[in-house]
Amino acid sequence: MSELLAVSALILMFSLLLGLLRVLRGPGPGDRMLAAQLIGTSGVGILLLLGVLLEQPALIDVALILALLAAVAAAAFTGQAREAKHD
Amino acid sequence: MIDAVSAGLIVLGLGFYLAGSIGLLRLPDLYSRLHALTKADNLGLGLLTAGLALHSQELFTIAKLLLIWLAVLAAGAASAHLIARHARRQETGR
Amino acid sequence: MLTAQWLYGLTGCLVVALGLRAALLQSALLQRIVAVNVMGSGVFLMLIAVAYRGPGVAPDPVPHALVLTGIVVAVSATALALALVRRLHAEPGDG
Amino acid sequence: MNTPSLLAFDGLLLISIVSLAWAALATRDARRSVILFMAFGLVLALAWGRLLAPDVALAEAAIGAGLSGALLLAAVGGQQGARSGSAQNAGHADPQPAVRWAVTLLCAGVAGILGWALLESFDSSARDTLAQAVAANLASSGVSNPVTAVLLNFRAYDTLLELAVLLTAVLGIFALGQARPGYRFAGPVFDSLARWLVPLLILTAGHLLWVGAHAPGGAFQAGATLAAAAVVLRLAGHSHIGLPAGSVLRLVMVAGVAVFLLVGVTLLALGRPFLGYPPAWAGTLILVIESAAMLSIAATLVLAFLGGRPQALWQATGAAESVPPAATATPAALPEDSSGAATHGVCKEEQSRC
Repeated sequence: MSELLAVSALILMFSLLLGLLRVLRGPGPGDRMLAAQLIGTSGVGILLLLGVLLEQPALIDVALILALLAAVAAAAFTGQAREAKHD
Repeated sequence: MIDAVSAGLIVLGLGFYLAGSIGLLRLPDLYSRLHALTKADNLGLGLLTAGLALHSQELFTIAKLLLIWLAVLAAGAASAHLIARHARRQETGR
Repeated sequence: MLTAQWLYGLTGCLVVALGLRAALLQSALLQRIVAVNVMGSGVFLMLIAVAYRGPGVAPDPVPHALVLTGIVVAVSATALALALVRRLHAEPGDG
Repeated sequence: MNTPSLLAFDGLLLISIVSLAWAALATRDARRSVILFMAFGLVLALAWGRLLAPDVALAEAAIGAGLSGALLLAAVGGQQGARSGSAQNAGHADPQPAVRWAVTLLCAGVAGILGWALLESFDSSARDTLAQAVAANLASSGVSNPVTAVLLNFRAYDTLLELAVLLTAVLGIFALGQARPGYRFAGPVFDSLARWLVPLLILTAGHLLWVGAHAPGGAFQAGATLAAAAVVLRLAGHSHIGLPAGSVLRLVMVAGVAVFLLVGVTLLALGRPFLGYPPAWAGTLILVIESAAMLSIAATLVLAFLGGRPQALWQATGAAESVPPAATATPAALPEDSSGAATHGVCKEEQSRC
């Protein structure tokens, strides 16, 4: 089972890296933000897997906080863009 | 038996994750990429948490796993909406 | 012996160097603040790597406590720096 | 456990850390740099989890995802709003190639020295002394989470002074001017999300504070999570974000330092060393100090996010001097109630913007 978890974490990390490519490539800020969102979801999955694999149940709490705050970045991003336009 | 089901769920979840990432890379524009993220990714996490929940003995942990999935689901929907609206406003110059 | 600790530790050194370089070379103030933050994260990475004792072994809690306080101090220092930048740009007659 | 797949995982994680750091620092576009920095913070949280530092991962998640990203993005928005900023920056010429090379060499040298020191420390026999000292005295510290024991007991001086540093930073921010104007209503979708996120975040903060004694968590993580709840409210466009007004806010700001000092001085008066808790009382005292510290940390982080003196602090004190007491009672009573006051705040904000 632990081997499956380790390989799963590796695959999710690979998926995160693919998202990273989109963050680096863009082209627009919206694309970057979207990819950052995907990185967040992959990160939540990785933390859950690591929590079981490394016997660190507290990592579930870390994943929970990341999940609860996952929309903050997008809201801050679109909020500030409109604020800037308003000025 | 439970191990096999849980492993199956996790592997299936990983498939959706990968599909989402590849979609994010390959699809041509922002709006279609939104699709890739919100559909596949959330299903991926859902299957993953289901697979891990089968292993957990504690009810509190299972509840937290469920909450994580719901929170990501809601956040994914909300931020996809915000990003799409932002992009449309930029295009139409409003 | 433990591959992970020196892999992460040396990456920390590299991140410190990247941050330091950008902090010295960037002219935009906001990017300099980001650079200092990246540098700090590199130091944190080094400290956590020093604390690591391998899988299944309890790590050293003292560097963890240091990094924990460091993260909170870094964010408040960042906020102060950003407020200074904002004030600088808001000064009348500056263009 | 040290399987090849875990090693490959480490490799990919480290590649993403370095490439994000590089990309965040190489770009000239401030917003791009900030988004990349936020992703960098998230990947770091994974590294903390991987290196068995869940306490640090909790703080990084709450601060990286909730506070510093929103803080930096707001600063980018402000800068792009006031075009003068970028014009001023453009005035500085880029450093000469020779200077760039010299700086790069210098930084490579610094990295080399750091790496050498690090590798030396891995071999050092003194490396485990502190960890052993903590483990030997953990039983008498009043808590079983070693990180909390270090923060609130063995090195309580550090934490006390750190709270003072936070307070000083916020006072410095206050000295620089008024808070940024509020965000506009983020739309019904995010607002309804915020309505159930905020109670959950407050619950999570309470949970983290409580479990901090025996599991990863504590005042810093709880305070940062509480502050993130306020950031969510602010982003949703609410003007009341849970900060009390006037003198209550001042009290909350100093509560951490004050309770800490009070405990220390009381112990001193009872003939014990400063902050040297009696083992039987240590657990309770730590919880009391942590509760006060959590409130102070949350308040200072939120105030730091606002980037200046909040209106609440001003209005309430100004009103107390000039307006009859009946009028001052309302603003002080309102902010505690999150749902009712929040809707009220949205309407007010919308009107003033229109």
